[in-house]
Amino acid sequence: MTVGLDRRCSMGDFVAGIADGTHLALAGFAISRNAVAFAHELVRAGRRHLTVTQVIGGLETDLLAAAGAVDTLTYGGGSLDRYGPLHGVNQAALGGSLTLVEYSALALTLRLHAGALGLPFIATRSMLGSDLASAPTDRGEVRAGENPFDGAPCLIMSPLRPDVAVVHVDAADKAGNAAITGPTWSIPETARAARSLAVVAEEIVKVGDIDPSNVDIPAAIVDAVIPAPRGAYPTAVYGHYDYDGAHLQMYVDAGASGPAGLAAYLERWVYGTASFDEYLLRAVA
Amino acid sequence: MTVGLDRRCSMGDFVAGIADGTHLALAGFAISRNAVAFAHELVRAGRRHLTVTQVIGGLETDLLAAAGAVDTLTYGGGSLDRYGPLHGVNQAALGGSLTLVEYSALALTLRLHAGALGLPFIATRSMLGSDLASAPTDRGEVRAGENPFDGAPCLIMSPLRPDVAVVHVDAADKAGNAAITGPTWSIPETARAARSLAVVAEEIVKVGDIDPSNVDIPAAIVDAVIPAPRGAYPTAVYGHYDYDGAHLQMYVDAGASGPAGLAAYLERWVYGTASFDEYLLRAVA
Amino acid sequence: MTPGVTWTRGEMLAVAGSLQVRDGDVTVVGLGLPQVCGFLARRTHAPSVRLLLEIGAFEPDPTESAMGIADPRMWEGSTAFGSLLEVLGVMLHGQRVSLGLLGALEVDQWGSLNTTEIVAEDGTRRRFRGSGGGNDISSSAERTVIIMTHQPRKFASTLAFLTSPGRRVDGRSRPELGLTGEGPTAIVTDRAVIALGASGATLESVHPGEDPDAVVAATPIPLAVPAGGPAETPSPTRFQLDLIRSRLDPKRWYTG
Amino acid sequence: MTPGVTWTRGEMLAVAGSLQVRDGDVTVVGLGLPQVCGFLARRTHAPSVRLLLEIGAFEPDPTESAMGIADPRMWEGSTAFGSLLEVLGVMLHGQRVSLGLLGALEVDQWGSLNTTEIVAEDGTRRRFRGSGGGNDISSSAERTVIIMTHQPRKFASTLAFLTSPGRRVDGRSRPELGLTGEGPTAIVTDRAVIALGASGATLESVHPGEDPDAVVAATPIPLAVPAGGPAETPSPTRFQLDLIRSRLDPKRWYTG
Repeated sequence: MTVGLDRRCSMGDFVAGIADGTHLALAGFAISRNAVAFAHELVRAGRRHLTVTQVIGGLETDLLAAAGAVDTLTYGGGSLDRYGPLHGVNQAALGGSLTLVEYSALALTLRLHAGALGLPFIATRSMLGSDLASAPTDRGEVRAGENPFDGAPCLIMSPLRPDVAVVHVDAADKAGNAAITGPTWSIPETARAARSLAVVAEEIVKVGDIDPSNVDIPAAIVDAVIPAPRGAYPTAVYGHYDYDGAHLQMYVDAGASGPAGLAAYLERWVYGTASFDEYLLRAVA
Repeated sequence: MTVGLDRRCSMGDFVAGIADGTHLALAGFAISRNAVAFAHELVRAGRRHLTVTQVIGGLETDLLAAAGAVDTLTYGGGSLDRYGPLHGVNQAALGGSLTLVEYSALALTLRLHAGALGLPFIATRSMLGSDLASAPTDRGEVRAGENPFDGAPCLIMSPLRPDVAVVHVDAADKAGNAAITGPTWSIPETARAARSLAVVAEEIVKVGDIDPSNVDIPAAIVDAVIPAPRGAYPTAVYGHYDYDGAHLQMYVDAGASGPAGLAAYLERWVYGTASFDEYLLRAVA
Repeated sequence: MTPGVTWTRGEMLAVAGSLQVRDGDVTVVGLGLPQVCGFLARRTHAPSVRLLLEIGAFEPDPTESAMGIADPRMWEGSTAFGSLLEVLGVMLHGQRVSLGLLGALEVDQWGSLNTTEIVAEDGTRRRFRGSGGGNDISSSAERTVIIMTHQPRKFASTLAFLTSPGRRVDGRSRPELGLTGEGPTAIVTDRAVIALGASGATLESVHPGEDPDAVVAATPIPLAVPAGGPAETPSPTRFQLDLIRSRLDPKRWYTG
Repeated sequence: MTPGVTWTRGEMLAVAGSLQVRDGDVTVVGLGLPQVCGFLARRTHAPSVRLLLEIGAFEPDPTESAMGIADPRMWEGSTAFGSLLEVLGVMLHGQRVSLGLLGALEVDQWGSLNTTEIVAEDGTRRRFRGSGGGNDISSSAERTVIIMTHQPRKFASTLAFLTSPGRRVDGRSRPELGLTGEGPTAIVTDRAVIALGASGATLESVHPGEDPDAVVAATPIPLAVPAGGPAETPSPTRFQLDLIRSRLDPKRWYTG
């Protein structure tokens, strides 16, 4: 057994290393596995001008958008499921402070996959004929093309390699080998596409405790291992804890009342707490 | 729990459904996880004119080539590791009865991956500048291209969708949900690329016995579940049994003496046995 | 109608939608009514349908109402977990999905869908969840069925945003656009079943108690009516209603 | 040379090859001597090197001699198992591999390799294992090092088959070919270390006891010799030799 490098890092130290303007990739999905502890810390640190890429947006992205930290969001859609829409994202987009670049979920996942695999580009039939193809084409990320083997139309997309990805895992060892149970949606591709990867772990386990056949993210691509028990709260982590529906509803209700409502939420629950642990104590109590 | 369809099938019935000329995808790797029971049954059934695609060739492919069953082999290389080369493949290729189309291991895996994902085509930098690019280019499977986003040269490859893939798994339920432990090399892409997939399983388990997070091949892509304990013998199945080095060496030595040596091996161990069980009894005794 | 059996509009929609599912279909379902339709079909006439969720859950069989496809309740009973690339890539883009069941904010006469944003008459834009896997399903499933409540504002000749392509877009057919599959074959609402074909939309059946002329008036897209008038959609059975009420939508979020 | 310490040519090759590995390298290793070089480096001067096997094993630490990378003995101690697409795709083609350690049948002066087939003078062809991941490693690793025994027939100005591209092919540079990385930086044999650079091959060092002129005569490719003559490769230490003998190649298959 090779022990490997120790990549452990506190959330505070990790966020201190993220500059304004960073291109972040996030991997929560609506009300599950959002990197909420990370989003809180970024907001408290006052990061601005972020570019965020996320296949399906959720609470983490909405918090960042509500705080005015995001200049550009590339996503395949998003919501807080039946609790409501991403008011922070939608208000920033409609207000013009956030540029929203929409894809289909598969098309964006394929761009990340191409980035992960170092492919020069990747082709798809998704988005053909739809209005979704327009903005990415205008931005030069997507081009109309054709299959050289049969002449059929397709879209040719550039690979996407965000600067930093942050994904929430069940368990990780100090070297970074990490495991996820349940559906993994776009987590594997998001983690592998980024130039730098942080895994936020419910639990840090000893090297060797994760069966190598169950490792979903190998240490070789991990740059930071951040312990954060309950770090996805109030979203759910399969096998660990459920979402907190009352808290999510309070957040959506705040957003429904407009930017002032979200600002009040952030003041109380993010800026008004010194740490995520304090937030947890207040929110769960 | 949805019980799903029952896809169980005997090896004999499965092979009876494979016609001469079928494009088979195999997923063994040198001396590990070869579908040897399947190869024996195909040879005994006298199948001819097969096209075989395999990322790294091993015993299963060599048996088929030695029996004269393969017209075209597309592979990324192969051997029986230190036991020796694929004499059956090499002799048939040098003798002109088998067309060998060589790729790099990654390039061929990417073609299978493109087939699995329904991509119109896939691009790579592998094989650029090498002699490997020539044969696939002549065959129209690969084209010189360039990245439309930066003008860099690349190769554009067509997706590969073999007719039938046969892969050896640790365990499967009757619906086809299957698990593999250890390295998985090109098994995931090979299984998903084929239009029809058979999993050959060391063990058939009850639906629900495989943790859904550990399912490597979901039932939704499986057409046949073939029980075959020790069906990869004399190659190894990680966690189940080791390769039989003496038997492999005997096979390689037979091949080293030329086509007659391989014919004698097949006569004794394949044509001369009524079933794989009989072979196992004789070989392991 | 069976004497003494009554149902809600949502129940009628769920039952009519479920009848679009064929036994053996490999189906990606969206959240809400599409999911209820899929589960109902599996427990009635289509026991071997495969239901997949884009999040990476194969053949779930939930016992509780879920708040969305990201709610772990929704994944209960799954036989395999995988990734979005596995479901929308290998299964769907790889041409292994025969049916997509989709909801919509707006639909046009060719079954193209808007799930992205609505523009009010005063120009105010209201944003919704976007595509998710919806565009992918519309682009690559062998056929799709649209499940929605019947409100005139949801039928539009020009969508505010075309999220997911139907049978034709701007006069171009799916093969011309590069899309595979037949595209949408039906819009099932809580009032009627509208068949979509190569020549457009036809009022195939109206639900029991609905007046065909009223349905046509409430459907502001070009809509053919068969010479003899539309058929009547089969009524829900007690068995279907019991399933919906006791098992598939016990909190009545979708069918109440 | 430490008095009383002796070693085989294979051991010298393993030690000289290991010295090409830098601490922190992310390395894909081929079977045999390349693997011994990688493991030796990790246990000596490069403790944080990451070793990867194309079959899908991350950081193995085997305790028994393995018959190949498909031998489960070779995967022992791995911290993660994955797929070929993960190692050759995400890690290598994704530009995360800094070093490839490769063997060869034939090499040219630019470090291009043949692992596919040899053609004898009478035209007889003899086939070998082909590329496997070798071409991929040569195409995408930041740098590669070639590990081979020193026989004149293995050095060729024109390869019988160019399996894996080196620093130039047919006069074209790697960027012109579309390849990333520097390409091969050294050929390490059991007699010498040959540096490969932008202008070709240079005899960097000969192993203790070797005559530089004899090495040059046994190396039929254009080979520069530094003005002051080549250096002498550092001798193996007792620690290195003990590791090889007791742990890394106990059956002496590669270094015996």
